[in-house]
Amino acid sequence: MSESPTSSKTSRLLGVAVALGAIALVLLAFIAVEPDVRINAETGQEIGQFDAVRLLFVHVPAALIAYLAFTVTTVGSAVVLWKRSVWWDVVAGASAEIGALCAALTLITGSIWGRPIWNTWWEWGDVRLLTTLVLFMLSLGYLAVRRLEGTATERARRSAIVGLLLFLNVVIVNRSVEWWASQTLHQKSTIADATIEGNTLFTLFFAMVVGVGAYVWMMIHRFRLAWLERMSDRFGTDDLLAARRAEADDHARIASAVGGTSPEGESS
Amino acid sequence: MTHLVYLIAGWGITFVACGVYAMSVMRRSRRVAARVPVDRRRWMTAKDADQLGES
Amino acid sequence: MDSVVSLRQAIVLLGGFPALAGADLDVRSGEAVLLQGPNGAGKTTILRLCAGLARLESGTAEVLGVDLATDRVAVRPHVAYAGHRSMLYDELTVAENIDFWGAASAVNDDERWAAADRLAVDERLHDVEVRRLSAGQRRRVSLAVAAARRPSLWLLDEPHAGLDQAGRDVVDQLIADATDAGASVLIASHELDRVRRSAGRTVTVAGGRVLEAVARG
Amino acid sequence: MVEARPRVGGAAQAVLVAKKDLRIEARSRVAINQVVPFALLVLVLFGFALDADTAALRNFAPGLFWLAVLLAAVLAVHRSVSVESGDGVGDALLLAGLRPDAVFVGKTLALGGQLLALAVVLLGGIVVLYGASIEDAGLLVITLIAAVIGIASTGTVYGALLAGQQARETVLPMLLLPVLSPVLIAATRAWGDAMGTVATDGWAWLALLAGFAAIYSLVGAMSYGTLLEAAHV
Repeated sequence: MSESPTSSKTSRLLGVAVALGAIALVLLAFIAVEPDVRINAETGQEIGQFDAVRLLFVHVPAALIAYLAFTVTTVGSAVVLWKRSVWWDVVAGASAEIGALCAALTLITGSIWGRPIWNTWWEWGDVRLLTTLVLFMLSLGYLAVRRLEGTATERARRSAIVGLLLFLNVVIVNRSVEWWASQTLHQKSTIADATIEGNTLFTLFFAMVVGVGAYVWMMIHRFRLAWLERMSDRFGTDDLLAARRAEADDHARIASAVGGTSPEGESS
Repeated sequence: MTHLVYLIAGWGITFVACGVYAMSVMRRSRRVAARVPVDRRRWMTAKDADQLGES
Repeated sequence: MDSVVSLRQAIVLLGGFPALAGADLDVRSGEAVLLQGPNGAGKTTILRLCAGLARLESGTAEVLGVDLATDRVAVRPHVAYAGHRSMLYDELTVAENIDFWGAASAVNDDERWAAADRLAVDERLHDVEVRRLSAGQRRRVSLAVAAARRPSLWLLDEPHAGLDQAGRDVVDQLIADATDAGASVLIASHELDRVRRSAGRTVTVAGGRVLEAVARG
Repeated sequence: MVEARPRVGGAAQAVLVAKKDLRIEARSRVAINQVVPFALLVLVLFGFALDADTAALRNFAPGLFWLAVLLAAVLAVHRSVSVESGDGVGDALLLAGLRPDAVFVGKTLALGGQLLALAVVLLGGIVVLYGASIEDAGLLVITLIAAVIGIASTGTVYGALLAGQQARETVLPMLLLPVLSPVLIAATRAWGDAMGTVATDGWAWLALLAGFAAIYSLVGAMSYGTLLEAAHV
């Protein structure tokens, strides 16, 4: 495979580290971590998540990165409106795309985990589920706004306003569904749970580190792609500008050749 | 191992989705880079940002 | 005399296309200038730039003492821009349009209707919806709306198009009145013979640049 | 060289814009002839979908009502935007020197007024078709007003964002409906209390609606100028 134009020494180094981290994560998650089996003190039955607990090592980092990515988008949008920064506009757009991917993965892996553990693919009573779902839909709206027609400046302003509202919307949605959902099934207790073993906790932490590394690596490439797109637009504009000026020169030459009067024939 | 199908699905979808996304970004960047002069394929500097951006 | 419009190496991009590719133009106060040139030369974009509607990409542009690079909004209340489009609400009547746009730009009642009279907007049309008007009638109404604001700079894009003989005379009179009152007029037109009579100066635009200034001969 | 011009106050400008929009509606009757019938049709279709189960319809009446309002609101927002995308009207609005926040308030008022009228008709609809009964009229009316302000201000913001876009028809619902989901939840709950179908504190939900309306009105007034300038005409 030929080298990607968005690669640099840093990104390659980070890429290798993330790849090794991912392999280590798989080994940790499937070998080092014991299945979650507890004995119910009263009935003496085996309870817990069993091997499904291993899904948390993709689900939790995906959720973390999704929220991290959208926070970056919101911050970037604010800076775009405040300082009219091009750099932050590109960052906000790149981050939202990765955030949307991670939000989707959060929902999918969560659903896959929920089926054996909660015995349902989807749970309407859960605040974080609903908030993440609405966040995912809002991010699709944001990405649609980024694809609208217009100049780079128009696009930057418009999407910055939507990006800024993204965070506000998520807070409002979270508040409303928190009141709405009468109960919550979510694993508030899981991380704080005393029964979580050292290995599990370490693997979860390691998964988050790998996840953040992957986010940064992906951001570098996605940012550079957006930057290349802008450069390509600009060089396209330079060519058009040169052609446009040649058009003016041609016109001036014809005009002087016919003795200073302008060529009426071209008017219509 | 219990829940093997769920585990394969969850981990598989995650890795495949991230891989496909990364590949698509690289492919797009190769296509776009062909339209940008080689000496301008550096990463954005403050000067570039000024030229590209707003008045 | 004061300079009303001053463009230096003005570049305007429309969807990535350089509609203006480094245009220089000066208009003094009280002057009427004709912009001529082929279709797609950039005449309309010059007018839109001066009206504070198009965004200056690079170069400098100063209109009525306002720097368009930093503040496009301040210049807008002081210019009148009349283009190919009517700039009227189709579903409102002539009178309702004149009242709405007059009130929006803080023009009092008398001035609104005086302007309508000056452009010979037929009183029988007052209660007719704009969408039922002919192109010429619409043009008169939109010029009346613009005239009521007593702009310091008129930006007219093909003002004679679609007008009958009487209408054309009304436009010529409007240009004459404006310059008499000390306002400046920038006219983009293909009807060179007609406009040259009103304009003091003719400027040729091509390829997004201003080629030469031809003094009135 | 530019001398100050007498300005009309912001409130007067807002009223001017609102009256203009309502006058255009009075003449074109898009809301009356198309939006209201569409919303009533949605109510009837809900009846079919729920198998005309009277108990279920009465129970779900608040939710179905607000869902119908949201769907109709998308149409009303389209109309509110297309009024300004007439023959060069976008340019004219910029040139007239109206304050952007006043234009925002004016358009929100006009849109809100139409939605309020629509909601009154639909309320009659759910009373007749679903057998809904009103137990707390005060809560019902105040909730209605707060929700309508929230929907109208949000719709005006996102409508302006998409002005002049070909993709407007498809992108607007996708953008607007998730943003309005808290309004759907809160208004449904508050009306559930007002209609006695749900045991909940409707006034707490009303507070959430009022907060939503306040935030979006503020954000809209502040960002409308940027949106108008960034509109791709």
